[in-house]
Amino acid sequence: QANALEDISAAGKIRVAVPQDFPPFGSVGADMAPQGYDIDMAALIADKLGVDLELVPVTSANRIPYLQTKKVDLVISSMGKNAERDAVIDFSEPYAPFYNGVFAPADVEITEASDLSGKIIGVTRGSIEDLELTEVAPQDATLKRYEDNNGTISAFLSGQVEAIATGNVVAAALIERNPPKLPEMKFLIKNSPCYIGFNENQPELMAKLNSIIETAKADGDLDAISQKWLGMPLPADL
Amino acid sequence: MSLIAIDALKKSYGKTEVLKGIDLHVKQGEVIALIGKSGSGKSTLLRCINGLEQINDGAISVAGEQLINDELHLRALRLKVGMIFQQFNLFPHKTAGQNVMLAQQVVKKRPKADAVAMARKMLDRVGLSDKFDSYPDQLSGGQQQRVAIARALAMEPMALLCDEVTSALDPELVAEVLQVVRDLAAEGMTLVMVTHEMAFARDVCSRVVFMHQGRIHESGPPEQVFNNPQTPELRSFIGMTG
Amino acid sequence: MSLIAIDALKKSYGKTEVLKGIDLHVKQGEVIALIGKSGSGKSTLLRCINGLEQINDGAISVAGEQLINDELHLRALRLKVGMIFQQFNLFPHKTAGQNVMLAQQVVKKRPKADAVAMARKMLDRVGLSDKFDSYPDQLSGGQQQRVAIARALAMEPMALLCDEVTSALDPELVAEVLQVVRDLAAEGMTLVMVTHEMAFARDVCSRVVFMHQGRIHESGPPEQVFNNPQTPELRSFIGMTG
Amino acid sequence: MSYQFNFDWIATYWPVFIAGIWMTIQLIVVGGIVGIALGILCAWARSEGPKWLGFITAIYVELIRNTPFLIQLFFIFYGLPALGFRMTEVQAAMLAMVINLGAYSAEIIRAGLEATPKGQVEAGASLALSPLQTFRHVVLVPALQKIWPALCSQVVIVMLGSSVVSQIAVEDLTYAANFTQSRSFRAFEAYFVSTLIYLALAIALRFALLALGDMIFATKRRATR
Amino acid sequence: MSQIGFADILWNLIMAAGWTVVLSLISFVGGGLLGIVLLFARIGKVSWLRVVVKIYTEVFQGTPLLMQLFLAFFGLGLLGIDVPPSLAAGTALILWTAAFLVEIWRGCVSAIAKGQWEASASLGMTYVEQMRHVILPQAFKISIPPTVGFSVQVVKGTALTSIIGFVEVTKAGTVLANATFQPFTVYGLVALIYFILCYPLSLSAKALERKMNVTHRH
Ligand SMILES: Nc1ncnc2c1ncn2[C@@H]1O[C@H](COP(=O)(O)OP(=O)(O)OP(=O)(O)O)[C@@H](O)[C@H]1O
Ligand SMILES: Nc1ncnc2c1ncn2[C@@H]1O[C@H](COP(=O)(O)OP(=O)(O)OP(=O)(O)O)[C@@H](O)[C@H]1O
Ligand SMILES: [Mg+2]
Ligand SMILES: [Mg+2]
Repeated sequence: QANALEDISAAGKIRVAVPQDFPPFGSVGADMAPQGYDIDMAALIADKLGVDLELVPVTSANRIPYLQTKKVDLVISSMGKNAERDAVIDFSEPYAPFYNGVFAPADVEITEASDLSGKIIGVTRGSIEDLELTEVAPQDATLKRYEDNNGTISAFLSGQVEAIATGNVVAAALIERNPPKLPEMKFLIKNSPCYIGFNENQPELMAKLNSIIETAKADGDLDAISQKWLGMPLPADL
Repeated sequence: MSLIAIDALKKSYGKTEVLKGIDLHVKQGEVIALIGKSGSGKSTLLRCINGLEQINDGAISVAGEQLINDELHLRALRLKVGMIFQQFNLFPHKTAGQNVMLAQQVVKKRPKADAVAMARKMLDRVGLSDKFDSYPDQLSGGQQQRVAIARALAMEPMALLCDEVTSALDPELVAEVLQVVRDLAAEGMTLVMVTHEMAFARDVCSRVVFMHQGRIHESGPPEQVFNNPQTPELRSFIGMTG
Repeated sequence: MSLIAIDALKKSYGKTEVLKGIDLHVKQGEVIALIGKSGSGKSTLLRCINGLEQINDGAISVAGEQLINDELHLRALRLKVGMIFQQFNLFPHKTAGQNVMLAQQVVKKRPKADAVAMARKMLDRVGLSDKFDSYPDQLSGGQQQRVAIARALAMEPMALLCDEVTSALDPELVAEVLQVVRDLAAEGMTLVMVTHEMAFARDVCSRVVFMHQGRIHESGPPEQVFNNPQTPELRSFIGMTG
Repeated sequence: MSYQFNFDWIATYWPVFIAGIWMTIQLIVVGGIVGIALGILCAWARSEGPKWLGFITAIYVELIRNTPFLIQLFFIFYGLPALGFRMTEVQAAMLAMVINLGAYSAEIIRAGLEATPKGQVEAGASLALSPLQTFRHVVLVPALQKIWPALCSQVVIVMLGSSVVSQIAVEDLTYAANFTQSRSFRAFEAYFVSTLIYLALAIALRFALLALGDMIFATKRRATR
Repeated sequence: MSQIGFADILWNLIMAAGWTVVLSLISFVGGGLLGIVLLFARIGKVSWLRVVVKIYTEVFQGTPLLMQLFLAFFGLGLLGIDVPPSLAAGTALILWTAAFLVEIWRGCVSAIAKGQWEASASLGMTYVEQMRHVILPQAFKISIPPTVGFSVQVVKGTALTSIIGFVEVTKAGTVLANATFQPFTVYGLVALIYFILCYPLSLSAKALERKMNVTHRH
């Protein structure tokens, strides 16, 4: 098994899968360049490794295949951790908070999972929300799984679904842009912080990433990123 | 009164005038042969009578009713005069019987049983009672043309227009079709037909009309037209076709 | 020795035997007419001699060499016998001149200047020296067929095979092509031709071969074949085509 | 190559594939039937209908033929609600397929109509059939028969093109592959299997359509009897 | 995420359309070159090669381009090749385009009258010489209208590369629709861009076809 960390150093370049459909973690500006929490995080890692950064936009559905097929070295795309995923890839320490929940306009009455009965909920295929909601949603709730967050959000905005499951900060970013439909948090599905994903059996890489994250937490770098994109300090329990 | 009355009929395609003023009255039971050189306007005249071409000037009336070019009048006209084409124009996706039945059912709204009975009767009349379920491409040219005649007859028209109904046939099949036309004439059907079969015209027709350059150049009973042509054009035409 | 020697030739398409044992020897300078009803196998015989069809049995040799079905032998054979088709088969994307030059350059590797000179000479020979730069679709059928003859001649074959070279032509164009063939015969070219022009065959040929149902039924000099046919089939064939 | 192929996931996810195949079949049956019907209407409008209708049809046909199906789908699903037209994703997918096939089949059918000998129309007219009756009883069937193979190919193309409807969360065969790979992380295997299924569907669909044509246009069979 | 105005949308879409054009050109040129090679195999004398190419065309015409893109994207990666979306998109589109062009061109070759083969054979030309001097030049001419017509399908086919993450005009459209909340405008513009790219191709294919039917001259 090759040493991924050495390969990265040798290449002088790290390829990182980031979202571009998932504000505030990753989205595009007027110039279509990616920006957001995950992008800053990727830049931080590259900086600490002393290599160049190559951003590869991915979707929730295809980011793991990207990693498995070695199209990228790391996935920094607000990815949550679960057992299934842990079986095929490895995770670092968490680098960002993420609370996902069900969101809907004010006039839709939902307070807990059982209220989803008979409703149509949009979710991004392959995301943690998808996996979790599939577990907790009642039998007669309809989950519409979209290819990427663009699809999920567009479906919500165009009224094709009544509610969506996504992260609280994602919803917040959405509200900030003053959309035609205002999502409000109905209930929390899971507290599922974001982890960096990478291929298995790379102890050197894992150690290096974890130490970078530790340092960044300690010296306030991560807090700055959090302030910048989430508008709040990094939670202490992360 | 004439069954078909054509007065000062003119017809142009674009700038070329093809019919330059035709007057022709056909009485009930008359059998008229239109003869003339290729391009003289014979087909065009028939097509005008059937409303397949819009006329530019003059008038056509059938059974006292004026030909007016809207759908309703055209349909009424076409119920009175049937037309048979050189190329048969049977519907290839329908059997002989269905070919004969179609217009009866669709236009005349006859119940199916009646249409079948009529189709059998008409196919019988043209000697094809055993071909009811054959498709056109299973029939010889002569048989196809006889089905086409049966199809027109089933609409019970007052007159039939025939445009060179034997020209597309192999020589050995011409006779069977001419026999059917001969029978129709004998039964008193009003017929206007374009033909190159001079012997047949002489034999069957009550009047022969010779067209030349878009005009009726000469006309009369067959004996007179064939034995005693008045104009050099007709003389040369008759000499030509022998 | 015969230029073309055909012995016990058999040819089938699938299960139907089209040539059922043909023996035919053609000497240098002979002009042979193949006649017979449609489907009797005349075209097939020519196509076998030119190697366009694989034979099933028997042997064909040209100028002493056996016809063997591989590309090298076929090519050698085709350099010895040229073929002219009913449908001319000129190359539509090339001018008359280029049509005549192409095979010379490609097959015989003649330098361009020589090929041009030869093309001019051959087009001149068929009376088309002014059509060097015309494309086939700018030529009449008769002219096209003469270009096809020039094209074959430019390869300097020992014999020419002609399959109904005038059948696709309008009547008024037949004569010009036949005149070219007549000239070739007079100049001593060995010719095997399928033709329906009986008068021409009688006039020009040294031998007439009558084919019937895949066999040579009768053959001999034209006077004998046409004036004194031995078999009822040939008699009926000659009577038929007048 | 270090990658190990693994098809264990089929045991878990085959029901998703069955559901996906069924959805794809439903889509193409509805899209095919309604699409061809629309194609016939448009072909009529362009060759015999009133001028203005022919003109509108021409614009419709060219617009559809010169833009990608995916964009048509997005436009219908995400764009139309902005104008107040809302439909489920399955309805949107079916509508997009109908509109798409309608435009292509209109051109194909029109070619068939134009190849109809003029004499057929005249024979219809001289039997006092109205233009519409002539179209319906005389012209249409032989025209369809002539272009049936081309029409079959187009239906197969639309069926294969329907693989993008999973983009709007229609749970078709491609969705099954996407869903499976997002759970099992066996992307290559999932797509490979669904590609094979599509190939089988395409072959079966073509076969079925051609057989259907032989059945509808029975004359052909009888003629060669 | 600052305000994105109409001008920004339009500008970004036009920039992305550049990729659509580039990708179309790559597919068409690459597919054309591969198509020519495969054409020779398809109409050549080696029967197993003919069968292989026939199967190739059946498979690529009988499966969705989308699936071919996915497989190129994830399959090539498995072979240890580093596959950016552009490479996967190019590969799949070239293979797909070639499959269609081979069949179009084969149809053109077989449309050349049998007499042309026979006439050139009887002049002693070999198979290759016949192809080179007689058959292909004629087939080439009649192949132009359907080939131009097919290029429209190629341009439209590039839209599917958005699904594997290649940022051409469709992908830019989905991102922008999401960022601006104006799907109607954005997808309308995207459709318009495709129309502007494709319609001239459609028109010229039709015009070429008409011209060819009027005169089939050199
Ligand atoms: N649709 C048309 N458009 C333009 N000119 C036409 C059309 N139909 C017929 N013509 C011209 O009208 C003239 C008369 O044609 P018509 O078919 O009536 O002659 P005809 O006497 O029936 O000849 P034929 O014996 O060859 O059938 C011809 O010069 C013909 O070229
Ligand atoms: N490629 C083929 N496949 C099957 N049968 C064929 C083929 N070519 C010719 N035949 C059959 O072989 C027989 C002889 O045909 P051929 O063309 O040699 O006749 P022909 O004497 O030249 O007739 P014609 O005067 O009509 O040209 C015919 O019955 C024909 O149907
Ligand atoms: Mg006429
Ligand atoms: Mg022959």
